[in-house]
Amino acid sequence: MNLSNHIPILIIAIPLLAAFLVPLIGRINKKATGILTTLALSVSLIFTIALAVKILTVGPQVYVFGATSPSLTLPSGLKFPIRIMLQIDAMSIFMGLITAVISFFGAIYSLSFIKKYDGVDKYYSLLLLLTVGMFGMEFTGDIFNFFVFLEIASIASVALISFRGVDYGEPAEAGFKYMMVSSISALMVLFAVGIFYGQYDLLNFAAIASMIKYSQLDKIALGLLIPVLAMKAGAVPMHMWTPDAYSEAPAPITMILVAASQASLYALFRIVFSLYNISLNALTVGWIIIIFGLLSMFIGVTMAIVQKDIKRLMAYHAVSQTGYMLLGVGVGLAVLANPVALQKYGITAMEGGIFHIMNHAMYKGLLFLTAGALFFRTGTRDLNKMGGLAHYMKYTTIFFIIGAAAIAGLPPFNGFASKLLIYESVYRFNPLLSIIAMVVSILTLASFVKVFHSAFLGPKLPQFKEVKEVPRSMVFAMAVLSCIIIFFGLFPDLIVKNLVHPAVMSLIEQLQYTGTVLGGM
Amino acid sequence: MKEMSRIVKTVTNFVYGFIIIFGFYIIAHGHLTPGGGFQGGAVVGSAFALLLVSYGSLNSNKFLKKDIFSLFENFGLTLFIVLGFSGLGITFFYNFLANSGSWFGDAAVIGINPGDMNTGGVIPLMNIAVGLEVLSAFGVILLTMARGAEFTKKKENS
Amino acid sequence: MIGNLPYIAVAIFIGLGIYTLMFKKNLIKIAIGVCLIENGVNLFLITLGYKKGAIAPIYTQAPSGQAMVLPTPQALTLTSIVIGIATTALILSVAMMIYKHYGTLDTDQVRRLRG
Amino acid sequence: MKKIIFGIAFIIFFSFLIVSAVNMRTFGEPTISEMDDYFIENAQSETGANNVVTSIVFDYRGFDTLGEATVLFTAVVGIVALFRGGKK
Repeated sequence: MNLSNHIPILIIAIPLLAAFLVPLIGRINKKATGILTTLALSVSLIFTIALAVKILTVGPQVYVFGATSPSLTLPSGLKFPIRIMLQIDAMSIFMGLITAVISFFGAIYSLSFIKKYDGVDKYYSLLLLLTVGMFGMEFTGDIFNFFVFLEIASIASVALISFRGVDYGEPAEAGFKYMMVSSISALMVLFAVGIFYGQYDLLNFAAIASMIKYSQLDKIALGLLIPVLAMKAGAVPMHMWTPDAYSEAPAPITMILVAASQASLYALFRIVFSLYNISLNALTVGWIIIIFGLLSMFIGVTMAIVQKDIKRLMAYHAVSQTGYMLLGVGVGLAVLANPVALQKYGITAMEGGIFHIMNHAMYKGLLFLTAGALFFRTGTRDLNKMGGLAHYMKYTTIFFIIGAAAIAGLPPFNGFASKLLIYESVYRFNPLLSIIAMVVSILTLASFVKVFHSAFLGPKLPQFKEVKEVPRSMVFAMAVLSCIIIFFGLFPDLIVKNLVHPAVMSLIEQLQYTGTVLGGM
Repeated sequence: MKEMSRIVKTVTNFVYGFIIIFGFYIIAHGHLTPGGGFQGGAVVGSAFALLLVSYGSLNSNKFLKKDIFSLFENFGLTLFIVLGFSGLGITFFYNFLANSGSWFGDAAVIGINPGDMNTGGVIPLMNIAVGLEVLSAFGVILLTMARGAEFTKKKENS
Repeated sequence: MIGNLPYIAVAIFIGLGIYTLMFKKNLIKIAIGVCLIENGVNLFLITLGYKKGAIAPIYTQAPSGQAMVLPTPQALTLTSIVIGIATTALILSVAMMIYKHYGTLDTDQVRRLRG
Repeated sequence: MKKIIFGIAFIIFFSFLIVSAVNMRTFGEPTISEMDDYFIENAQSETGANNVVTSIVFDYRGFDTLGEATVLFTAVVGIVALFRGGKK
């Protein structure tokens, strides 16, 4: 019973077991729940890193549930899989790493952030379930299983968004909006699962990818899936829920929600690249995704400049940064058909887009944590009421500067690395898009300078006299995120070469994806 | 919710025992007859709803305790995931009891057969675990929302 | 056309659900709309698995010599129904919380989050 | 203005549903059913349960059921977390 080939399921099962035990342990003593949560998430973080090393060296892993051996995808004498399986290739473990890092530091941050509220064990149980939902969405190779884990992540995040709703009204309203968005998107995903099952009598991603004929029904399924998953990821025409949900949720939960909406972005890329790939006319679908990206970029940043509430401002920036990812990968998809253009700039565009997912998760998480630190000490999110906090909260100010510089794409930080990749490759595809991207980046910098001025600079205000630095666990979480940002910023090609490039190649080559399952390797 | 008239309460006293037994029958025979953990749990949940409605949410707290339900729920789910883990020697959800002669281990007669309780391997155990979890989940949801409705009604009168 | 009449019923179910979601103002009506879509999609899954003149796939005292219906959609619909219960319970609880704080269920008045 | 946009979106969406309803294979005659035939023949021998649907729910696709019991558990914890105050 060597543990090494059971790692994929242990990453999901251990936080799930911890989620069930936390309410039980909460009855005995409250302190142990936080420790158990951080322990479970640290175990899954270590396992995710071990699995990432194994996948980047050996190749995609498959884990079949209930079969006589973990890699037996095709039972004897059959040419299609019947059991559920986790299919983890370079792209899914890339997203798994983001989820593991973000949820681990979210748990550490909330060790001291959540002391003010009651119902602490329910909070930790929901946090673990949200992480399990995201891991399940990224690792599964079965469409219906993806729907179930999408639902777990949605319900856990609705409960967490309206967690503060016992004594305020706004979180309940934000939770209701998010619940509407996630129920509609989950049900339309289920409708698409019905369409695929009705035609091919299969539920496995790779098996359907090998059988797909892009008939009239498959076009409808694609036409349903793209807007619905873009809605979950916060792209513009349907982004109404993002500012409310991100500003009303507690700060560490907002950070994990950003990673959760990126998981549905990953699902969008997985469906477009691994399920349909060559069979769809890549140019039109690519241009649809590019238009989603452009709208998100522009409207996100223009709405952000006028905001007064610090977390709503950052939420609109999250919408505009999602636009960058959609733009990068949309360009890569648009040129998927002709291999010459793909080699020239398509792959670098996708590398920029996907690397931007990791960078965005890191610096947006850091920014939300600094906003949480301000709220934790001053009790308000309104920029007009804040002022002169740099005098009291030294570390938070430094972390805010790092985060703001990274999101604006200033050179030594990681935002610059991925945005540069996007600029130069999108420029060769269509110069106008690249110019819009640069303008949006400048507007982002402008709005963050405004935030820095109104929140941190200025004279010492009388009502913030007793404000002091945030507790150690919050500072530790923010410090580690800043180190990651700086490390990615200084050595971007190290990350791109052996983490992002295999992820992009595993998305583009559909045969490698279907081969791991149907080839019976 | 106010409690109902005396007639309804006497009928409920008489009927709710049979509903619960029927629910446990569906849970236990999940692998032979149509039904299983979820459907049986729902039937037993309907018995709790009947008790809650007929006795009103205030004095039904005397015999429908919320923390016992949440204790059962955690226990049911931990049993379910431990059954999943126990197959870990081979793979996560491996049915290690099927055709193994031990508990629920007899091999089923292939084709039409009258149905033998001792077959099915891990499935009856999972049925019981999920049935326990669903019935206590219904209990907790009904009681919490009834108490919440009580609170909003008080807000209306004030 | 007559052959897939149930699928037309599914389309009408989901259409009604989307209509209530988009145009109705009361929160409880929106919750009912979500339930409508939920049942429509479940009906769609079940009708995919039907085979003409076939019986339920259970071997206990089954009449011999008859084909059996496709079992997988029934397993998927079981899971989807329980997920429907969970979403409906949560939507109603959040609606109760909104009513507790705003005093009204009309979406036009539940508008504190601006901008 | 909002009503017009919602009206157009609703009509587009409804046409998606009607076209998919018309194009789907006729009701009652499944074109491909290899996976389900495998389940019907081998469920009894592999899992020992007479009820094929239960053997799919708990053995072949047991991970779905674990995920789904977690959904119910999340909803319960969420509802209890939403109504946790209520003392005042």
